[in-house]
Amino acid sequence: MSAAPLLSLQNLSTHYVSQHGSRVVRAVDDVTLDLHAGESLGIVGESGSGKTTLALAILRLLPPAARIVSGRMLFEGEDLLAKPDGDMRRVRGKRIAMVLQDPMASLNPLFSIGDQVGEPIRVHEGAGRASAWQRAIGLLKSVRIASPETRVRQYPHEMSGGMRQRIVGAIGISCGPRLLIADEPTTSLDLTIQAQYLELLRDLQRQRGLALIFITHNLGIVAKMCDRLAVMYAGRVVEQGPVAQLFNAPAHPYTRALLGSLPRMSDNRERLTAIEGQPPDLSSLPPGCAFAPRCPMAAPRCATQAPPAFVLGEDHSARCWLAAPVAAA
Amino acid sequence: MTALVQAEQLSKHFPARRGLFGGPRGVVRAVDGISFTIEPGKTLGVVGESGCGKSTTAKLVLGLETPTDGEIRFDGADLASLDAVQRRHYRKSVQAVFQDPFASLSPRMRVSAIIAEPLVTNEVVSAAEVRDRVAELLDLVGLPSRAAELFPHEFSGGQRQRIAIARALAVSPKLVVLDEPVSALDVSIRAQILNLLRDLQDRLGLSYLFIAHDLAAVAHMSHEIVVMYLGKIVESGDARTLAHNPKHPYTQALFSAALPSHPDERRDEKVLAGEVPSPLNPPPGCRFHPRCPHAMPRCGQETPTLAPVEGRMVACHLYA
Amino acid sequence: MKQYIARRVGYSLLSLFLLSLTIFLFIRLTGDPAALLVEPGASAQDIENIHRRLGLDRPLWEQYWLFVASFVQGDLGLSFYYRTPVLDLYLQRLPNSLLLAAVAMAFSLLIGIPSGILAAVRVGRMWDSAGKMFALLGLSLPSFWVGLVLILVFTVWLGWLPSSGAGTAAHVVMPAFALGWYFAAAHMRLTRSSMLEVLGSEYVKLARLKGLPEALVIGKHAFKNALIPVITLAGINLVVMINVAVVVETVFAWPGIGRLLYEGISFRDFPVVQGVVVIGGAMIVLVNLAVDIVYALIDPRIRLAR
Amino acid sequence: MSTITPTIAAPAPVSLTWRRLKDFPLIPTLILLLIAFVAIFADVLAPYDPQIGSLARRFRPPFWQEGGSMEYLLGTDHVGRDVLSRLMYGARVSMIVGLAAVLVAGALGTFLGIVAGFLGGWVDQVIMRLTDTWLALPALTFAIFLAAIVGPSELNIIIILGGVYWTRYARVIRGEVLSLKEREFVNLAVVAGCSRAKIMWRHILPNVINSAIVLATLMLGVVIVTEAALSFLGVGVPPPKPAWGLMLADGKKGLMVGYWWLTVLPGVCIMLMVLSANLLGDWLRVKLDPQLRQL
Repeated sequence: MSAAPLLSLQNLSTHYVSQHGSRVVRAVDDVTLDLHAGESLGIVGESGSGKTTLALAILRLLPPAARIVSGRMLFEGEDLLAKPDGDMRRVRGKRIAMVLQDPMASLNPLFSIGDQVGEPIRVHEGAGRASAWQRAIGLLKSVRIASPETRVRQYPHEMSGGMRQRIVGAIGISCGPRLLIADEPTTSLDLTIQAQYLELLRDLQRQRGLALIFITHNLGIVAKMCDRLAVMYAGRVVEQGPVAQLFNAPAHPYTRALLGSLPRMSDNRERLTAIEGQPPDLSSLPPGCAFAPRCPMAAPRCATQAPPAFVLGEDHSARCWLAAPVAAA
Repeated sequence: MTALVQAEQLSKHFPARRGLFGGPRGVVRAVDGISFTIEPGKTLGVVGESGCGKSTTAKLVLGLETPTDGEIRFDGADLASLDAVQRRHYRKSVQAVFQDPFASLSPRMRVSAIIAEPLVTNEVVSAAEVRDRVAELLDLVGLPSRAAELFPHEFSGGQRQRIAIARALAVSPKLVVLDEPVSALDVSIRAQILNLLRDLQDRLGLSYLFIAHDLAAVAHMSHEIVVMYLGKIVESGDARTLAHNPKHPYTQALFSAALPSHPDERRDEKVLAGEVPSPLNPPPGCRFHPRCPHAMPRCGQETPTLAPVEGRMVACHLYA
Repeated sequence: MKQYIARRVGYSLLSLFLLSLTIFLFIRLTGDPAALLVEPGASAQDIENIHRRLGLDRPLWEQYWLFVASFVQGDLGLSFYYRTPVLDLYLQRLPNSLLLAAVAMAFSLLIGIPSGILAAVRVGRMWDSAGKMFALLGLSLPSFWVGLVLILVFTVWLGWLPSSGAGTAAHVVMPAFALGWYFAAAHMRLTRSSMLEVLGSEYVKLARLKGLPEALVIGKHAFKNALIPVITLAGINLVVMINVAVVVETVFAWPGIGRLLYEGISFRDFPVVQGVVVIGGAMIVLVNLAVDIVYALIDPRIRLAR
Repeated sequence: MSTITPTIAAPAPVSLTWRRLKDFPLIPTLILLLIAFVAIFADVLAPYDPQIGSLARRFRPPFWQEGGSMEYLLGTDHVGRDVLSRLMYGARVSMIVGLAAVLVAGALGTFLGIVAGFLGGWVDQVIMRLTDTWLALPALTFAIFLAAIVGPSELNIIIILGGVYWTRYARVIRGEVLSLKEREFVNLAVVAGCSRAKIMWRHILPNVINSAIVLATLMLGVVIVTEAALSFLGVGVPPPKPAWGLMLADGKKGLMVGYWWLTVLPGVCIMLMVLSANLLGDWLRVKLDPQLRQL
């Protein structure tokens, strides 16, 4: 890789601290990730793996109980954690945008579509009401909403779910951000509508050179949309690398098990490889590798020593003792 | 071998928006004249998008809704004309597992009471028999017997779904309706439950009516598949045949929209335009024609009927 | 929209019907209504007259019809004590009640809305705890006691304000405070909870993701949504205030409708009691209707529904 | 056959249970218990007969004020009755009326709320229209009206307050039942063959009982204030039985000449009781309300 990455997370940790300070949940633990301009990265994990917290941490919009305790976040070379709140606000929606999962609830019911789509333009670029309105019409057109001139005047309840999700997409791209984070953007959509939306996101990415982060539990979306994949388990990125490499030769047992547990259209009625046990309780993690209790290949040291990220090839690494170079093991 | 469940021209219409003043304003044709059969020991999968009527179909089979038209025959007997004894037999023969493991178990009942409820409601059994049966069922779904004394909130989603399955099996049913049984679960847990369901089917000879929006899961679990669109069946047949070579344009689009399980499977997609119309006002003729890439003039006028095409049934004018 | 309003009007008519039926049945089924409607110490002939006027010898539904028909014509009977029609008395007192309610409402909103918003925005902090305490006190202190303590402090001890009567601005201060106190707490509670709900919504999250300044997020996106239930409640409470002011008006001898009701009780003047209750109930039903319609005008979801 | 033996979450450790109790409103609960104790044993505790006074010793101030004595700790009223004794017996009236009225309202409202919400259709329409209409009547005015019709007595006041306040329960409980009804365990109970009565009893009632308890605690305060207001206006528990509201009304007579204790003391009692009930109710709501708890 030649150019500097667009976004670089270095040893980022985010913890939730309970009211009395007695319980600490390591929602995001020592995450290091790079994302280059125009690239699409999938972050996959189950519920509670910390993937949504990671996204909110990048935007510094964490809930009050959560704190970024260590690490660095560089975006276009600037340290986001060093920015004063006002500067950070000017990053949100302008340079980094985010799409939430629930299109039904993401739009304010009391304001017109045009108002809500044009709002970031007015705030970030100081555009007037009329010109923001015109830009909103253009944006609706670019997310393929028919007759945008009438739609801008309408209210969210007059739109279908698929349309609302595209409007949320239009808000995301309104100020021409460099990075778009999509948090489970299609979970509430029907299959054919999901396909429309994913196609739209891919086209927007190509046209505008957007970098995309897909937060999802669905490996299918990653297989379809992403160049690179990071697998999260219990707050840590256990494996990351190019999508094809991870699908073909997963190094971490969790990644391997996750892929094996997916039913496939072609393998009619074969038995699936299930992952035993339950996802861990984040407030009382084992001292070693968090996956060790469920891992079919766990060795004694896995229970006591947490593995560091071992580099396996260009841009491919895994946090597993099995991936350790012979000398280290 | 006779079919376990046979549905003939089944319809369910709901009145739309009933006000205090003014009667019903039109009807929603949630299910509109569908026919299907479920064979003993086999799985019938139903797929389709929201509003296609798959959940209503499940409720009709469970007797939670009464059909507006058509009939359901269970073990040869029409459900509408069962006497009290037959009705009890039917109640015991058909059980269900629903999507949300957090909502399917009464939060204030112990697991033993939850599992035993179908049993004690339908049969005269002693406390000792109940206890033994609960232990046996817990073992069957892979939970330790001490789970019986706990409350649902002490279990994770996957464990709760196991409890729901144990409860469904308490009265040794012949058919279990599975309405999205794994879609609320974490990815790593889904395979556990799907495997469990498959094992139970092999061991107990159960029939399943499997409803899901996850095509891969349906294809994986089912012997036969029915594809529904706006209350009608557009294609039905052997699961493998259908999944590998769909014929109806909607089935093709649906399977093409399904996410790949591997990046190498990325393929040229047929992305459908538009969205599913309201079932309150379905398009005339073939209900799919406004979104169909192959629509012809007659599609807007004539409703196609299911006809055999290459080893399965398809309702489409393209093959007429 | 038209259909929505038609349905609301229908519900209101139904409510009025049930209301009149309830009151009618309570009076008829708990004893001899003539005994209530006749002055203490009346002759047998007087009771006989009442019986005839109310049609007590006729079937129940005819009696009900007579009962409703006289109300619709504005005939609420004659006050024993004042010897004037109850409706006239009511209308005479109404302006005073409206004045008191309006001042109390203004006071309760001025206190309730800002403190509710502040508590929600600073949830879990000092302001929130102070607000919670204030709300709890507001809901726990009976208004008549607050009134009496106010008199004790500001009239008896300090001698600043008049303890009773109406007429000057000074007269309205203490009754309005005593009456508005409870409602300020209620409005604060509702503002806080509805603001909290809105602040947790996805669209507020999206507004923050857009990079809007916090003032705009709260002032525009959250405020308007959070205020709808508060305004709804305030509209209804204005009428409730007129009707529950009975204790406060009694404490301060404020010549409003509450005082009228108290006089009705004290002088065993049943037509007055009945009249105040009937008009109060009808007023609330109608204000509910008005609030629903205003609500429809604010909210595009209803405004644009066909 | 299934080889999987999932681990079950360990039972909550003791410390967790302790933490749950940590913000328990101890003082409000003690106050309520004290009032209840005084109410039960007023016969033994009260130094004087609350209904007999002597004009010779009227308007004595509390002991710490000039002219007061340890004989009448909290002074005497306008007919020379001992204020402390009257407050003690007044606690009895407030407790009995408050608890009984809340019980009547709670039972009636919970029952109708469950029936309306679960059965739906015309049953729901009828019950909810009635509920809405009764809710439209301001509670105090409605209670005054009823008291004017049936005449005041302790039992009548209980029935009146129960009749006025059941609507609050019906509203809230029905709303909860509507959302419970959509939960899948209700459908599964039908599939299991349970009758509607059994579903209401076994599946719905246990799930709304917490809300009913929370509501009852919060309602206790409202009912006590209303009872006091009725007494204050002279349509409550009839004299000479000592009720706090009545004492306030009597106390008004001495207010303008500065006999403050006759007004302030009964009010403080009402306030302590209502405030305690509200604090306890708020705590219970956070602990028991499933919606809040799920957060």
